[in-house]
Amino acid sequence: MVGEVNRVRVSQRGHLYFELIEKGDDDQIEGKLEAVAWRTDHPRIRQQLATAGLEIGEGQTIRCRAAVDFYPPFGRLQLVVRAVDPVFTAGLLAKRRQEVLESLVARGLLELNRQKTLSELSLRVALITSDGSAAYHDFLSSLEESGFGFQVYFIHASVQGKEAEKEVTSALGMLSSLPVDCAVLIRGGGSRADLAVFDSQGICEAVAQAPVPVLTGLGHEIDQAIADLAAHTAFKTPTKVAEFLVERVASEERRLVELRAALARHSVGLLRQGRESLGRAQRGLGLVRHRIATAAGRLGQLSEIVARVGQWSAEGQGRKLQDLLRRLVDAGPRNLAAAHHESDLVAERIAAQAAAIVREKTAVVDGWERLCRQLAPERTLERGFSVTRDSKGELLRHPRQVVPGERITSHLAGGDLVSQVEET
Amino acid sequence: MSSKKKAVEELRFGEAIEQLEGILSQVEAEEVDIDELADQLKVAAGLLELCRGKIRRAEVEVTQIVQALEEAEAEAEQEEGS
Amino acid sequence: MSSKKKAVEELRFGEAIEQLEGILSQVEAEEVDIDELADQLKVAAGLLELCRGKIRRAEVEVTQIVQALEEAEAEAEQEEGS
Amino acid sequence: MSSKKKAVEELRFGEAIEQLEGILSQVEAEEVDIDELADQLKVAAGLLELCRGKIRRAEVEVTQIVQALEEAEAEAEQEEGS
Amino acid sequence: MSSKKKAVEELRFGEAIEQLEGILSQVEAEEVDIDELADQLKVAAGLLELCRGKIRRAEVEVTQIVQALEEAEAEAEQEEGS
Amino acid sequence: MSSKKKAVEELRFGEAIEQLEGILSQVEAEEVDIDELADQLKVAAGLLELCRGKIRRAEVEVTQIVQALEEAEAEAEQEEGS
Amino acid sequence: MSSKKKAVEELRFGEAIEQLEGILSQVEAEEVDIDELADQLKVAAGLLELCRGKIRRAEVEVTQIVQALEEAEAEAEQEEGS
Repeated sequence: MVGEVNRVRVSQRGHLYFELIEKGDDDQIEGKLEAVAWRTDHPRIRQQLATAGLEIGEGQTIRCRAAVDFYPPFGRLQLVVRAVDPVFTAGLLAKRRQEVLESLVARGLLELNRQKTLSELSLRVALITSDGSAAYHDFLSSLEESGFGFQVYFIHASVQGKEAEKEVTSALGMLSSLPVDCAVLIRGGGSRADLAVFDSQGICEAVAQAPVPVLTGLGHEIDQAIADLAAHTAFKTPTKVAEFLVERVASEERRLVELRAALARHSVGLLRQGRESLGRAQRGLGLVRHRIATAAGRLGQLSEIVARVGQWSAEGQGRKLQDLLRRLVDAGPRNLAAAHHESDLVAERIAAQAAAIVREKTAVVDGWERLCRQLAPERTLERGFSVTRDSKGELLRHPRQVVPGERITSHLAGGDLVSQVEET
Repeated sequence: MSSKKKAVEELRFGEAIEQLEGILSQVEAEEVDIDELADQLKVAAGLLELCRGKIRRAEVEVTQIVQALEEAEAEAEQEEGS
Repeated sequence: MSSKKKAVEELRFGEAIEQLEGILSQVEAEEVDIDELADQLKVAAGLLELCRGKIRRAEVEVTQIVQALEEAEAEAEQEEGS
Repeated sequence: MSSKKKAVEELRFGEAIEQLEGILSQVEAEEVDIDELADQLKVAAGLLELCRGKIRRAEVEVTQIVQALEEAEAEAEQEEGS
Repeated sequence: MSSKKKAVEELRFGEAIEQLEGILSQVEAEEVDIDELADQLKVAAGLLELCRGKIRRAEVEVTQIVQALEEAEAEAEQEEGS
Repeated sequence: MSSKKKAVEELRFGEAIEQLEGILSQVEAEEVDIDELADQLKVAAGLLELCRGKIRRAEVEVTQIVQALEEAEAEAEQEEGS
Repeated sequence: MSSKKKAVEELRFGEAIEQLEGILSQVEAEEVDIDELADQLKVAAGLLELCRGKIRRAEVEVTQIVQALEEAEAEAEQEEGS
């Protein structure tokens, strides 16, 4: 037999009573059969399902082995379930889960809520869970411990059982009218079968389309429900959600502390820097004194130079003058001496030459005189020559000049000698 | 910082933090003149106070909205039951 | 230095420091004649006094604000601890 | 030296020093006639006196200002320290 | 030597020295006629006397100026030292 | 020798020496007849006398000038030394 | 020999010597008759006498002038030396 489980109840004696129904397209029940798992079978069936993480829950479709039993006191027919096939149900559930997931992905809903910005300071929280549940208490006490000013808008919703899907969906639908920063969907834990609710199309769509970020804490360790995937952030437990929110605020508070400290530090730093600038400026102004001292020093140097240079210049010119004077004193007399020398020399040479001329001319005249003396006829006569003249006194050069008997006179050195010509 | 300044009381926490960080970065970058330092710090102090107030205004305050839901449920059951 | 000089009293701290440093660098570079040295020094002294006053005032205010902030924080921590 | 000579009293310290050095370099290079030596030295002496006066005045003024500055600083430090 | 002779008294030191050297070089080269030697020497002596006088006057003046300078300096140092 | 003879008394020393040397060269070249020798010698003697006179006069003057110069120098040195 | 004979007394020393040379060269060439020889020699003797007289006079004068010159020189030297 295959059918959907409905109206599950456990009797005081431990029998499990439920209806096995078949629904039409519009969720209308078309067939219904009472079913029971006797006390003797119930724990085993439960355990078998539990191995697959399942349990007989409302809305669950199961395949079971059963006997039809007629119960005469009520006059009704009932199925006596001996065993339930866990594989069938698990597969069915997995198939449904897959369908929902694909539909969400196809419509782009899976990322929709994650894209919402979770305010840095999420103090206004919409809490969706079962009133008075452990989850409710754990969450609120965690927030309270923090001491932060959380404001929680609580919306009750069954998180298991047949009303769960409807109530949670409805609660999520109320978010748009609330002034909250985020919504928290939590569950205190429970069977894995109960978790299937959070795979339902209705809840998942509502989570995805919620106007604020939805944080989930569905109380399971291993699997994630599709609602977790569609949520902004998924946590394992309600306490974790609370801790997350508290930590966010705490981190903002720390940030504030840091900001304050940084502001104080840098302000003080700015002031210190300003002071340092001033100190530097002040010290720098001490330079002015140095400048003046330098200028005074330079002036002193210049003053010394003025003194030295003036005197030195006058002395230099004086020395130059002295030099000129010396040269003048030397040159004047030297000129005179030269003139003296020149005139003396001329005088001497003229005198000497004149004397020489006199001497030379005397010699010339002496020579001539000697020559004249040598040429004088007397000298010839002295050597034995004589000059003979005729009676008339004519100089005899030829014997024919005279006739014999003529008286001739010979002029000798010692005197005249008169002779008679005998023949010619 | 938003170009159009809001009154400090109107600021959201995030905006206030943003303004605070703006002031800090100016102070850090030494863009604030000594003359304005105290004024800027005063503004920062106001913003810090605002933020702190926002964080701890009260202890957890729970507003029940379940009633509306239950009423709606009861109605639905009645309808069902009828 | 701004081309249009403001009265010293109107100067902001940063401007005053800038003018001071301008004077200093001129004095250091020996661009200031001995004749003007004293005058420049007077201006510098005025600027120094102005800046000193500004810093003193800013210090008082900043110290107060910082103290108030620290007290507020300490208070908050005490509340938390209680 | 400027082409248009100013009266000695109008000279700035730097200009006076420049003229002094000009005179000295001429005298050192023996470019100054002995006739003008004394006159040039008189001018030089006048310039020296002028500069000395300027330095004296500057020293007095600067000392006063620097002293005032140091006192103000010491005061400020005392205030800070108290 | 200048083409247009000035009276000796009008000569500047440098010009006088120049004339002196001109005479001297002629005398040294024995280019001066004995007739003119004495006259030239007289002129030279006059120039020498002129120059000597100029130097003497310059020396006196320079000494006075230098003395005045040293006194002024000593005074300044004393003031500084006091 | 100048083409136009001056009276001996008008001759300058240099000209006289020149004439003397002319006579000397003639005498040395034995261009002078014994008849004129004495006359030439007389002329030479006159010229020499002229030159000697010039030298004597110059000597007196130069000596005086030199003496005056040396005295002035000694005086100057004494002044300097004193 | 000059074409127009001068009187012996008018002859200059050089001319007299010239005539002498003429006479002697004729005599030496033995172109002169013994009768003329004596005459010519007489002429020569006359010329010789003339020359000697000229020489004597010149000697006397030269000696006097030279003496006078030397005396003048010595005098000058003495003056100089004194």
